[in-house]
Amino acid sequence: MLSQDKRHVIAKRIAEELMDGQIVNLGIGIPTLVSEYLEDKEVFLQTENGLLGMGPLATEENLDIDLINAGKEPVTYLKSASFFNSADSFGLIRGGHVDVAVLGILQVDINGEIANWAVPNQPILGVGGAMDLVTGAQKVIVAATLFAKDGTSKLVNKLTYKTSGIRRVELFVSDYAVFKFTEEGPRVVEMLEPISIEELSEKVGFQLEYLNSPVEVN
Amino acid sequence: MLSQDKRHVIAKRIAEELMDGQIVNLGIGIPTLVSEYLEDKEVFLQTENGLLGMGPLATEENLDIDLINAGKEPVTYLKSASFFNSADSFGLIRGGHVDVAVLGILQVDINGEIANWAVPNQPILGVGGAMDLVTGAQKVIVAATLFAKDGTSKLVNKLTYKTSGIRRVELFVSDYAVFKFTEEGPRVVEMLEPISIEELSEKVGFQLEYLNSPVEVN
Amino acid sequence: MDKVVESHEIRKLFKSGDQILSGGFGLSGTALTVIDELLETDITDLTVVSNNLGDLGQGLHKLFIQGKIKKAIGSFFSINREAVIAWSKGELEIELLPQGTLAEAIRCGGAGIGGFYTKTAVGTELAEGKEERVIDGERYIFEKAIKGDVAIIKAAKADRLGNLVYHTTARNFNPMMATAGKIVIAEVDEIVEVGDLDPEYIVTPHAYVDYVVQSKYSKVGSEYVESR
Amino acid sequence: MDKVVESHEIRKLFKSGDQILSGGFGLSGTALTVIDELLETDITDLTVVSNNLGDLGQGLHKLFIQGKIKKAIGSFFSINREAVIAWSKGELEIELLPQGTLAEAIRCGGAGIGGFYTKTAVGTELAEGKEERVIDGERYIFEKAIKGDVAIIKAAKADRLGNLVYHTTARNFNPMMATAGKIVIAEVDEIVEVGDLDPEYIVTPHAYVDYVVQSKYSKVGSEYVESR
Repeated sequence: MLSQDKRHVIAKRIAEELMDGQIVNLGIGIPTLVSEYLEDKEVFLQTENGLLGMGPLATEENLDIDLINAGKEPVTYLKSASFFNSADSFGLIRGGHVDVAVLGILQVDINGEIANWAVPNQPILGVGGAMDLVTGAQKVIVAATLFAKDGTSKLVNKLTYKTSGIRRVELFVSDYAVFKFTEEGPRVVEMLEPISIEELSEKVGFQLEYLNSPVEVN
Repeated sequence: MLSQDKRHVIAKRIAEELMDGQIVNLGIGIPTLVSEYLEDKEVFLQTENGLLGMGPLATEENLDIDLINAGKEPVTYLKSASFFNSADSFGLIRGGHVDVAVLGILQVDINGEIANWAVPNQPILGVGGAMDLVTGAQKVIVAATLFAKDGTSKLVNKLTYKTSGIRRVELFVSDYAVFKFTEEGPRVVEMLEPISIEELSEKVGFQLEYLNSPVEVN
Repeated sequence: MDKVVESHEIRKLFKSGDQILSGGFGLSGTALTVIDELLETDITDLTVVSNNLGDLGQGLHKLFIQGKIKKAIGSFFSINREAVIAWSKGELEIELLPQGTLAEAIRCGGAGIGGFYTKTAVGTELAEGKEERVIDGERYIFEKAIKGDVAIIKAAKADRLGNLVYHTTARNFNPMMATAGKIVIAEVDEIVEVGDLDPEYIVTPHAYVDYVVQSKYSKVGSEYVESR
Repeated sequence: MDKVVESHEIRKLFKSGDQILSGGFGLSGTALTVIDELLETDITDLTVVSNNLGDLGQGLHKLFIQGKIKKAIGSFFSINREAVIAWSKGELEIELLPQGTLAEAIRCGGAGIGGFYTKTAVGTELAEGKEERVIDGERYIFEKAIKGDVAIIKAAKADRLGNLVYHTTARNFNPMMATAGKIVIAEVDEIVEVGDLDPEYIVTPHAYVDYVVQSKYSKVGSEYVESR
């Protein structure tokens, strides 16, 4: 699969996890693509710079460069929307009023702790709302291709990159499989590639287990 | 002077201290009367339950019982007004954005520390915004008749009633005199009754001094 | 999605021992209909967080008179004569906070802030037993955030999704309380369609609101009268 | 009273070494005209508190390029490539805070709150050296309030008294910053008469605003263009 296709597979699978009525924050990167797969679900997108009820990206016709998402892309808003200041926006996030945050990651460890803000060997000069979202959202779903460009697994025994916080995320949707983090470690909920769990375990570098009985890939 | 007249003398004198453009909070009792003597000064009255730009008390014609002041009296609002929630209202107060708070008192000591919330020998079950105003306003002017009904002075060496906070007020306008609190103690700025400072000192119980040269009462 | 429910349906959301956050200053901005429904339940031992305990036999005052309140957390109970008497007899617990501290503590409760340092009340009886800290040369005391099991909010208008706008000083504690309750019930004078409220002017976004109830009260002269 | 001034008049309000609070997220909600005026002064050694340091050669980015900024306090400087380079060379101090912590700290600065406990960043590198405290079984870190010498705000409309309303996500940090500057300058797209703004919808009351300046920028397609 091409890299772009993998990103869409992940985004589509995450969209399935979202439910009517939920307040959802989509991070930059793959998470942003999730909005393309919501279909007729009534999900309310929050953006941390002060909007609940974000609509699709703006077009040339309805462009207003004051109106942007957290990735600084011009967006639109729905008729149910409301605007608020940054302190109130992070009150919403940190106070537990965002039902689901979908975030990109660099690494996630077997306990579900993630690293998603500090790129290794580069000056660390940006954190944005990443830590607030990890800390505050009721449920955190992380999105990433399972392997970095150099082939190393992003699902790791122990983070080697800087942690985004002590909170453990609930779900990791990768291009190969969907992992749920349980008290006993990550469990494969579903395979997204036609590959056996043994093969995948070998690529990741440790033994993976299914949460329940295996689900076949169509 | 009748008690009611004294209250008006105090209120009128305090009104003279207020200046165009100031944000002012008037407490319950004598302070409320100050608004009757503002004449054409552009003073903006704040009420801690969430309004800046309070107008006169409501009449039967324009009554809206949702719209009240901190004393729970129906009021009106001016065209420059704005409404806000209680947290923001006390942010305004505690953050030092109210220029002058005019407050009633039970006692003020020679350093300018006041007691104005807990009535002695009664259950203490109300504090309201008193302590926030004492703490936060840029300038605090206190208003009271100089002597209680039993003849004891409200200007005291040391508070016997419960303090409202460590902040020292700037000015005490009583029916007899206006006191300014300096590093050296209270100083009479102006006499409001035709009485000598010696006579007043005797009534108060300790020696009073003028801030500058005596000002004669007209 | 439609969060509008009949007022009697909210009875089941409460349980004995709950901590209730109730908006209102005097009676302005109080969810009178919701409180009336609460009177129809057999729940008891409530802790109520509110500036005062209602007034003139209405609102929380009714709830107190019916013996449903075990403890009150607020800033001004002096006007609630019966409450003062109950307190003297040891029949009512009272926790008194400066009004600004109360408002801020509730805001923190809703915003994931554990506690804060305020200048207000330093050196007073209300600071007794509270941690003091000097920050940049000024004295502050520590106050913990306040949350509730159920928040009962009064707003002017709600859309069916629960976006809220308020009316004048009836706003008071309501917007903060709407953020700090596990369950949030908004009583409103008017229910409108989604899209009827201007996104720039919504004070409480729908994310905070679980149920919307039409108020049965209206203002008649100087009284709130049950009229619907 | 009329707080409206010509933009050049605000130059005298700044001095070298000041801590400046600047609203804006990217360039949305940034006082571009005020920053241009600041470029005309010889002040230097500024500490700037802002989410980021402008963008695309506009706003705070200009100020940084001119060498007027000694230190930046904010949440996201990764996009400011020149700033990252300057930081690596030790020519720019940077203090990085999570975006929510930054917003809350400024709000506290304006509201007389000395500091607060947040859950965000517990256990991370950004919590190093910060006091940790357990409240009700959860871990929090202490953050101090942030204030400024001058706050430069961008709003959509001001009345002549300084009441402000904002436009969509250009609101962002501006309302908090308006409360936390000793001097507050509001740049606006439109100046209206007192009474033209609805009291229910004013976001920043005039009490916070000292000067109002007409913006010289307008939005043309995907750019902010100096046009007046």
